[in-house]
Amino acid sequence: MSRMNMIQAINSALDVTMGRDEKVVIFGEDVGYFGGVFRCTSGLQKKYGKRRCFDAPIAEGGILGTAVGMGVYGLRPVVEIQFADYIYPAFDQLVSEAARLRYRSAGGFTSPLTVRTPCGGGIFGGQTHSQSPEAIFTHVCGLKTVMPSNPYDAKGLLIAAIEDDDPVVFFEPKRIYNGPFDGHHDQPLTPWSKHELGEVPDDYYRIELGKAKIVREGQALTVLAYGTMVHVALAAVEESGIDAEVIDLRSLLPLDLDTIVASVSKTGRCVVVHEATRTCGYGAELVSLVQEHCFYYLKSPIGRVTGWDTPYPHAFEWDYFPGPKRVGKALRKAMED
Amino acid sequence: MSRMNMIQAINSALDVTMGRDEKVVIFGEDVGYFGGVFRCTSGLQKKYGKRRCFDAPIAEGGILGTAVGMGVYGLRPVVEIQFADYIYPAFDQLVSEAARLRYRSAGGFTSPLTVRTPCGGGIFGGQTHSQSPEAIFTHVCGLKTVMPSNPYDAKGLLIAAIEDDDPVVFFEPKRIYNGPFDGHHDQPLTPWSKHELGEVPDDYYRIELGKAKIVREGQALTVLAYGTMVHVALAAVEESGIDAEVIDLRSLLPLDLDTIVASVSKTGRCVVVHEATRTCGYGAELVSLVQEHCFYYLKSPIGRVTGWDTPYPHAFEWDYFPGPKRVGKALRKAMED
Amino acid sequence: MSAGNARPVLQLHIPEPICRPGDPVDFSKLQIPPAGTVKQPASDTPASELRDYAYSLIRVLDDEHEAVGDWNPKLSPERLRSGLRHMLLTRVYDERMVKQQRIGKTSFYIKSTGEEAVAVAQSYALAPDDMLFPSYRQQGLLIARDWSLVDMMCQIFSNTQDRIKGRQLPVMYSVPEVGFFSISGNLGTQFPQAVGWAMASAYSGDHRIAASWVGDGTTAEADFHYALTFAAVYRAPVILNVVNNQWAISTFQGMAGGEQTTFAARAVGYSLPGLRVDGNDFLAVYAATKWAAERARNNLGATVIELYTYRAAPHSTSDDPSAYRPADEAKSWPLGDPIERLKQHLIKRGEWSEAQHAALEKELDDQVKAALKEAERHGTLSTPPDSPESMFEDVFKEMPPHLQRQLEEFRALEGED
Amino acid sequence: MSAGNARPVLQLHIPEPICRPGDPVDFSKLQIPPAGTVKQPASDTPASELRDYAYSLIRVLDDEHEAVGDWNPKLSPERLRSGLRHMLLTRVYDERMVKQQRIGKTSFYIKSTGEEAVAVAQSYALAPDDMLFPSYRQQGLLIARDWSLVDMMCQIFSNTQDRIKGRQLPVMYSVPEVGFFSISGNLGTQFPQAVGWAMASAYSGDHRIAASWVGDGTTAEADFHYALTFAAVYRAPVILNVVNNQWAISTFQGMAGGEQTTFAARAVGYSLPGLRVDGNDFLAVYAATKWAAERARNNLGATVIELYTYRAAPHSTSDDPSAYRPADEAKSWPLGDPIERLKQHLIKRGEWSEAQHAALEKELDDQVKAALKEAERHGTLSTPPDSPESMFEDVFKEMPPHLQRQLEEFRALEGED
Ligand SMILES: Cc1ncc(C[n+]2csc(CCOP(=O)(O)OP(=O)(O)O)c2C)c(N)n1
Ligand SMILES: Cc1ncc(C[n+]2csc(CCOP(=O)(O)OP(=O)(O)O)c2C)c(N)n1
Ligand SMILES: [Mg+2]
Ligand SMILES: [Mg+2]
Repeated sequence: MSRMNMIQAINSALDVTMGRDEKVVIFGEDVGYFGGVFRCTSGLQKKYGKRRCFDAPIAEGGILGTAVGMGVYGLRPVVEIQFADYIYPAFDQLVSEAARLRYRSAGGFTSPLTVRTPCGGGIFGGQTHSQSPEAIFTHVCGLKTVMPSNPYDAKGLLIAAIEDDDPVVFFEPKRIYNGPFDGHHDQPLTPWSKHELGEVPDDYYRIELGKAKIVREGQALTVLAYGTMVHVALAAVEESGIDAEVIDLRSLLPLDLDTIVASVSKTGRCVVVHEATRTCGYGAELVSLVQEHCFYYLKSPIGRVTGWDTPYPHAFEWDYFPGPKRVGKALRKAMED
Repeated sequence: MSRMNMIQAINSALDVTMGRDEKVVIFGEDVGYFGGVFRCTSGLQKKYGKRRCFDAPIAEGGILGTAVGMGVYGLRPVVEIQFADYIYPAFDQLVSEAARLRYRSAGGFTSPLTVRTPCGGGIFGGQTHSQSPEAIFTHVCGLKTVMPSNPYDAKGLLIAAIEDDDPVVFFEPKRIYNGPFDGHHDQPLTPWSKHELGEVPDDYYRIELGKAKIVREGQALTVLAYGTMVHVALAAVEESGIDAEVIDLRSLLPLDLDTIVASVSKTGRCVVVHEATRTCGYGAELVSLVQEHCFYYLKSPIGRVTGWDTPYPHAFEWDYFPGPKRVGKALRKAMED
Repeated sequence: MSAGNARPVLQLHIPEPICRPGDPVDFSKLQIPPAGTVKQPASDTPASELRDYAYSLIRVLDDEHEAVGDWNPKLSPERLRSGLRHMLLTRVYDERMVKQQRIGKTSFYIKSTGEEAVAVAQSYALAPDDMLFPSYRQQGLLIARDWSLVDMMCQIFSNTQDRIKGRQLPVMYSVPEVGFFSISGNLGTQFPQAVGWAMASAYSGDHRIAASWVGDGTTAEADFHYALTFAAVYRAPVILNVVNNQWAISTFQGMAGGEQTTFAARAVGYSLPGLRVDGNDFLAVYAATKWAAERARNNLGATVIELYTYRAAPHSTSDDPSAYRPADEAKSWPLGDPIERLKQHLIKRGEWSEAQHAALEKELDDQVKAALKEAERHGTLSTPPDSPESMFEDVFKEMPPHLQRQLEEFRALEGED
Repeated sequence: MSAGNARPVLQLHIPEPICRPGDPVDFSKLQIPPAGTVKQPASDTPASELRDYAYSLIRVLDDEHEAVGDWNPKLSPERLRSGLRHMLLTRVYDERMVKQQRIGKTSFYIKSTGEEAVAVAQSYALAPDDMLFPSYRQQGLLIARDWSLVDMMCQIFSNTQDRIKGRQLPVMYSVPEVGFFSISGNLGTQFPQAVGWAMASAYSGDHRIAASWVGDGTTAEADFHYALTFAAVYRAPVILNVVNNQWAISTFQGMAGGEQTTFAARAVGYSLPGLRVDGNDFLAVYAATKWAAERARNNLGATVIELYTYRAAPHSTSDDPSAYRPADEAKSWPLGDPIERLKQHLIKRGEWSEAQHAALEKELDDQVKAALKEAERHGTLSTPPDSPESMFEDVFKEMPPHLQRQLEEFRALEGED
C-alpha cells in the first residue's frame, strides 16, 4: 500500500502491466523520455527501455492507426492522447477501425488497445483543453468507455482496461489528478494523500469494467455521476442535507444498469450529473434508461446537471462548470416536485 | 412545380442557390464532371463551369479544412461527403473548427458552410455505407443538424442550410432518395412522383431550420421521427390502428421542442424512432427532453425504437433496420402500459 | 511595400483529364521509358541516393516480350507459368462474380481487371507469412496464396458459410490463415495499421514484414501521410504500395496530385525510397517488391512502390465509366495487359503456347464453376440468411448486458411471427 | 521463395536526440552552409527544377554580419531598423507577459524567443492585406502589422476589453482587422484553412494571397498533408511555412521525421517548391518569403518554406525544458539569435549603434509597460470577469431556443446569490 495521487496510480498501473506482460507497449506525444505532460508515464522509459515506452509524432490518427496494427499483431498498445480535445483527428481509426474490427472479421482479427486521455475542465485550459467527449464514444458500438474518479479505481480500472481484449477509451479527469476536487474552486484542494481512496496497493489488482460503485448510500434520491462530478455531487449532497444515494458509474460502457435501477426504484428520484455539454451527452442516455426501467417508481422528472451547450470558456470556466451550487439546486428541485 | 425525387430536389436546391449567389461553391469527391455517385450534383458543372462545381481529392478532412477557409474568405461552400460513414476523417475540422470558429473569435470570423452527406441503410451497403451518425454532431455545440424526409422539405431545408450563416450538417437518407420507403422492403417502392411531397416548386423557397412538422395528427400517442423513419412510423401507425400523432422533426438542432411538448402533453404517450444505434443516439436526447418537459403528462414510459447497438450487418440489414413491425410493437407497448 | 492593385488577378486551377467521353483517347503525354533502362541499385542504398527512381519507371518486359535489364528477376518458367495461372484465375473469378451480382445473387462486386500483376507478382515476392493489408482490389493476393475460392465466394454471397457471418459488403475478405487482413470500407485506414503491425513485428524481434496497398485517389487521405511518417520515423519493415490505376471512381489521378508529379515522389518527402514500376509487367513488379522486401528485412525500413497501371474495369458494379472517360481508353493503355504480356513472354521463351493457354483458360473456368457450385450450396444473398441472431455477436468479446437485452428484444420480436 | 528462418531478426528504431540533460551540447552534425552560397532562381522556375532547395539552406547574413549573395533583398536601413524594432518589441512583450503569468494575472503564455525573425520578416515580405493563418508562436505578425499591444494584452488577461470575450486561452488572438486569423488550440488545422482561403481568393479573382505557419512537430498531422495536397492540386496562392524550431514540447524534430530529411523536402513529394531558410536571418527569411509571394501572386501556386530556427524559450509557461534538453542548448545554437544578428548587421553598415540599441530597448520597455498599465485597467484573469452571460453568445449567429433556456437557467442560478 502506498499513498498515491491519480497520476501516480495510473503510472503504477502502467508499470505493473508492463512488468507482467512484454506485450504491453506505450507510446504517445511526449510520453517517452519526458514522461508525459501530466507525468503519467514518468520513469517508464527509463525502467523498460525506449522500445517499450516511446514518443510519437504529433499525429493522433497515426498513433491510433499504428496502435490498431500493433494490436492486430498481438501486442497490447496503451496510447496517450495528450488531451481528450485532441482525440478527434484519431476519430476515424477509433470508430471505423478499432471499434469494428472484431465484428467485421467475425473475431478473425482484434486489437486490444487502450487509449488514455485526460479530460474535463477546471484548469483554465480554455475550449481546447477542457472537453469531455465521452458520449461520442459510447454512441459507437465496439468501444468500452471508462472514467475513474479516484486513484484506487484508476489503477484497478486501467489494469482491467489494458488486459481487456476489446478497445477501451480511458478518460482521466485531469482536475482530480491531484485531489478529490469537489467544485469549490475558491477553497484549497485536499490532496489524495488525505483521502482513503489515495491508499493504493503497489501490486496488481483489477476492478471489473461495468461495475458501478455506490459511494454514498441514501434513501431520498439517486445521483448518477462519474469522474470529477462524483466529488461535486457528494459535496452538493452533503451541503443540501438531502439523503441522496450517489453512484459512481466508473464505466459508461458497459454500464451497470442493475445498480442504477435498484437505486432509483428505491429512491424514486434521480439526478444525472456530467461535465460535458448537455444535448446528446451521456446524461441523455442515463435519463432514457432510468425512465424506461423505473418509470413507475419515478416521483419527479429526472434532472440533468451538465456543462452548458457552449465551448468551455477560458475566463468563465467556473460559470460553465456544473459546480455544487448547480447540482444542489437540481437536487432540491427533484425533491420538491 | 415539377415532380421531383429527392435527388432532383437536392439538385434543384443547389442549382437555385448557385444561380442566385456567386459565393456558393460546390466540391467533393466525384461531384464535378460526373455529378456525384448519387447524381445530386448532376449537370451543375456543365451549367456553372468547373470553377463552381468541382471534384476534390479523396480527403474528407481536407475538404472540410479548405471549406472552412473558403467560408472565412466569404464564400458559401457546399461540400459533399460521399457517405456519412466517411465523415469521420473530417471530424476534427467540423467539431474543432467549423463549429467553434464563431465562438472562439467572438464573431470575428465565421464559416457558413454546408456539409451534405447521404446516410442510413437499407441498400445493402454493409457497415460502412449505412450509418446514421447524427447524434455525434448534435452533441457538438455550434453545428446545426438537419435531416429531411421528402423532396419538398429537402429542397427548402437545403436552401435554408446553404443560406444559414452557421455551419450545417445536412443528412440525406439515401433509402428515400427515390421514394417514401416505409420499411416494407419486400414490397415495391412507391416513387416520389406518386407522392404529394414529390411536388416541388422549381424556384426558390426556404423552410426554416428548427421547425418540425406534424405529418399525422392524432390523440393517442406521439411518435417522434426524422428522415426515412418518418415513413416507417406512418406505416406502423396505420397498420396498428392507433390514433398516433407523427412528428417529422426535420431539424435536430435547433430542435422544435414546442411542437413536441404540445403534442406529448396532449397524448401523454411517446415513442421515439431512429435508425442509428440506440445508446447515446439522438433518441436519448428526445426522451430526456420529453420526460423533463412532459413528466406529469406521461402515462407510460417513452419508447425507443432504433438500430441495434451493432454495426449495420450486410446480410441482416432487414433484421437490423427498425421496420414497421418493431415500431408497431413499441406503439402497442406504449398504449398498453 | 505592397504591390497594391498592381498585383495580378488570381485564378483557381481545376485539374481536368486529357480526354472525356467523346474525345479521342490520348496517352501521348505519358512518358514511358523503354524496358531495361533503369538500373537496379543495391537494396541498402541510402534513400537520398534513390530519389530519381520516383521519376522513372522500372520495366523488364520490352515491346518484343523479352525480359531485359538489371531488374530482370530471372524467374524460372515454372514460376512464371504459375504466376500466369494465378493472374488468369483472378480474372476468371472476377468475371464470374460480376455475373453473380448481375443476376442478383450478391449485392456488389469489385473487379481487378488489368491490375492482376500487382497482387499476384507482389504476393510471389513476399514470404507466405508476411502480413498483407490490402484494399478491396487485391483479391489476387488471396488467389496467389492459394486460398479457397469457395471460401471467398461464400463471403461474396453472405451465406451460411461466410466466415464473417454476412457482416461485410462483398469483397471485404478477412483471412487470418493466410495473413490477409480484414478489408475496411474506409479508404486508406489499413496503411498506418500495416506500419503498426510492422513496428510490432520489429518490436518482437520477429522476421515477418508487412505490405499494404492503397489506390492513387486514396493517397490524399490522412492515413497515407501517417503511414509514411511513422514508417520513416520508426524505420518500420513495411512495403507501402500505391496502385495508380489512373482513376478513383470518376476522378482522374490528377485530382490526387498526379498532374504535378508521381505518387512515388511522395516517398521522397519522407526520405523513403520511392520506386515507380510498370504495374502491368509481372517481372518488374516482382523485382521491385523483392528489392523492397529485402530492404525491409535488413532493418533498412520501408519502401513506397507506385504501381503504374490502369483500371480496365468499372470502379465497381455500381459504376458506369462510360459516363466520365472514353469507352476505349483501357484498350489504348500503353502498358498493355499484364496477363497478355506475361503470356507472350512465355511463348517467346518457348515455354508456353496459345493451345496451352486456351486449355488453361478452360481449366480455370471449370475450377471457378465448380467452386461456385459448391459455394451456392451454402446459399446466396438472395436466399434468406438463417442466423440473424449472430448479428449481436463479436461487437465485444463477451456480450455486454445492453446487447443481451437487445438480443432478447430481437428474439421476442422474432417469436411473434 | 521464402527466406524462411534465415530472415534477419527485425528491430524497432526509436529516434533519439543527440544530447539530453547532462550531456554536452553537440550541434556538430548540423550541416550549415556558408551564407550566400545558394543561388536565387527565377520565381517562375518549375518546381521540378527546384528540388535541391529543400536540402540546402538559404542564408544572407554571414559570420561577419555582412549581407551576401543572390538572396540579399537589399532592404533599406530604415526598413531594417523597423524590422529590428518589431523583433525587439516582440521579445520585450513576451518577457513582460510571461511575468504576468508568473504573478497570476493570466493563466498561460507562450513566448517566441529566438524565432522573432520568422514572424516579423515574413510579415514584411507580405502585403498588408494578405491573410495570415498563424500558429500560437507568431505573435510577431501582429506586432509587425502594428496592431495594438493593449488589445493583445486584453486577450491575454481575458478581461472586459478582450475582444474574444474571455473565451480563449491566452495567446489565441483573433484580429480580423489586420488579417490575422483566429488561432486554434488544435495543431495544424489552420494549414488547409489557409489553402481554402487562398482558393477562395483565386476563385474570386482577388489579388490577396494567404500564408500559414505550423511547427516541425505539427507536420505529422493530417492537416499538413491535406494542405500540401490541395495546394498542389488547385495551385492555391498560399505560402505554407514550417517553423522548425527543433522541438515540439519535449519531443525533438527527429520524431516528426527530421532525422531522415528536411521538412522542406516534404514539398518535393507534391512537386511544390520547398525552400529551406536560416530562420534566424531576417534578410534570408524576408527574401525567401518575397520570392514565394511573387510566385503565388503570379498564379504559380504554393511554396513550402522551412524556417530553420531554435525554440530558445520553454514550450509554454507550463513547460520546463531542463527536464529533456541540455540547459545551454539555446546558447550554442549555431545560427545565433535573430535580433543580435540584425543588430550587428546594421552596426556593421554604420546604421546602428549599441547606444541606439540600448535606447530602443528602453523605449520599447516603456511602451510595453504603458500598454500594460492601460490593459490592466480593464482587469486581468485574477479579477472577476463581469459578463459571464456572454458565454452563451456566438455559439450560433442567433441564439437557438435550447441555449436561451440554458441562459435562463443560468440567470436563475445567478439570481440566487
Ligand atoms: C474514407 C472514404 N472516403 C470515400 C470513400 C468512397 N470511395 C470508395 S472507393 C473510392 C475511390 C478510390 O480510388 P483509388 O484510391 O484510386 O482506388 P481504386 O478504386 O482506383 O483501386 C471512393 C472515393 C471511401 N470508401 N472511404
Ligand atoms: C491536435 C493536437 N495535438 C496535440 C496538441 C498538444 N500540443 C500543443 S503544442 C504541441 C507541440 C507542437 O510542436 P511544434 O509543431 O513543433 O510547434 P512549436 O510549439 O515548436 O512552435 C503539442 C503536442 C495540440 N495542441 N493539438
Ligand atoms: Mg485508383
Ligand atoms: Mg517545434
